Amino acid sequence: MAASMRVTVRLFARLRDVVGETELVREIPPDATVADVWQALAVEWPAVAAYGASLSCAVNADYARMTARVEDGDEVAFLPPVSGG
Amino acid sequence: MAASMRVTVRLFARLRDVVGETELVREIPPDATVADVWQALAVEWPAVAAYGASLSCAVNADYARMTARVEDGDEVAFLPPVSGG
Amino acid sequence: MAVSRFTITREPLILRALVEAVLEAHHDDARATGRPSPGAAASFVGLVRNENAGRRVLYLEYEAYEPLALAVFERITNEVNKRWPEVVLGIHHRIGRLDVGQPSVAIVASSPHRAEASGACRYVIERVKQIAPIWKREVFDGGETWIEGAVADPEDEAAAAEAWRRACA
Amino acid sequence: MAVSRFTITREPLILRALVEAVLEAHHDDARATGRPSPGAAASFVGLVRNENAGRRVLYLEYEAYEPLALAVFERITNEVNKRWPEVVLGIHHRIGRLDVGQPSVAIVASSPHRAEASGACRYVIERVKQIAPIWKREVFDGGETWIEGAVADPEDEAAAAEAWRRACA
Repeated sequence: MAASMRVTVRLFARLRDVVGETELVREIPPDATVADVWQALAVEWPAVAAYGASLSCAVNADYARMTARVEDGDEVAFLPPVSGG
Repeated sequence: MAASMRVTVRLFARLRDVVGETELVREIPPDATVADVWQALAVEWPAVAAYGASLSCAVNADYARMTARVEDGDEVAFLPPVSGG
Repeated sequence: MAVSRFTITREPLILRALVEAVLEAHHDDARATGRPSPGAAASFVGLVRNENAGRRVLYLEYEAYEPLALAVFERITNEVNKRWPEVVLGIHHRIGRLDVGQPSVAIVASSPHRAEASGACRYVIERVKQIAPIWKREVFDGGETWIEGAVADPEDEAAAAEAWRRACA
Repeated sequence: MAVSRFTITREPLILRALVEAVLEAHHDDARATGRPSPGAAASFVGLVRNENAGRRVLYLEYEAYEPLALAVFERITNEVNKRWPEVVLGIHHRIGRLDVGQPSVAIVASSPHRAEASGACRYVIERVKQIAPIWKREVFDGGETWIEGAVADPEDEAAAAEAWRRACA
């Protein structure tokens, strides 16, 4: 019952450049939050850790809090500060 | 030396409708002001007199004061409240 | 060839042509002076609405004292450029019969930055309504009437201040 | 057929098409509901400027998280319509490589009255810059850099209040 979940991580702009991937698929433990997904990413790529303070995130293309629970199959996106317009 | 001057009077919008003419040529005395031209008009067409309180005027297509002196050959325009846009 | 940036016309207004004329003038100026090119173009189009003061509008008839109206457009441009030298403006006003839905006035303001472009555009429509020698007669369901707004006085500083206030500048 | 009023596209932006789409939607709504037809259409176009922070800009590369950007456009529209139900909006944003002078964003707001159209248009560009998941990389004479502005937080009420303040509303 403690089977891990699989999420798709989407990265944009400088975050994507740092990691070198637009999209990752990662296994995460049940009951994981967006923050847990981010922490795992920061362990894998320490250079992204500095972004933790100025990060927005979205789950399934909807803005979410870092405390939001993640479900199996979710798409979790991490967004550096925006600059549209 | 006291020869009269000739001015063209331009009228717009409701003022034009009241008088029934877009343009009049009138003789005025030397040293006449825009106010004098207006007074003469109000004598000729008493119905325009009510516009004296909400009137703008122009001399030679340039906004002017009612106290401005008029020269021979000038075009004097009387403008009711505007409603462009 | 670009259209004039300031005109009174009986022809339908083409916003696109005015935007192009303003941006072309701005780019020419930027090239000539080394100033920044436009980063923002704010536009305003006034359209004949189907109702006014509870009346069902059928159409409007606009008229203008054309040479003075063009001088007023130049004056308004000078007022804007005194505050914001980098703004480039264009103003087209239509006259004659205009049916519901048709554009009566088009204004474009370009600037390196959005605050000035937006503010200038709003200021211009306020000033056009205050001091441009243009009039509309409204033909509505049941009658017709001249619309009379502001007593035009370009020297009235309170009116200009109110226009700046509405432009949030 | 009218273009969509909300889109993220790699194609050049056509302001005219967006104005037409917004006005057509507004007229359709006015006919269906008996509400007034549009009397004003305010537009904003953002363009790639030739300089930024003292750097000579060569071109910009825009990217977006498209489904979220479209959801944000809808959210911004709801924010506007909560204050001004009569305003009809359209927002087009371009992505990909944009050279100096090219439009990156086009916004149109129509309303029966000019104050709401102008205010809505200004509010939308502020909100797009605050919360739309769109990024630009600037390639300039001597290097390149990601431009990073606001930390996007649609629930940040201080940010929304600042956007209303800039919109003079």
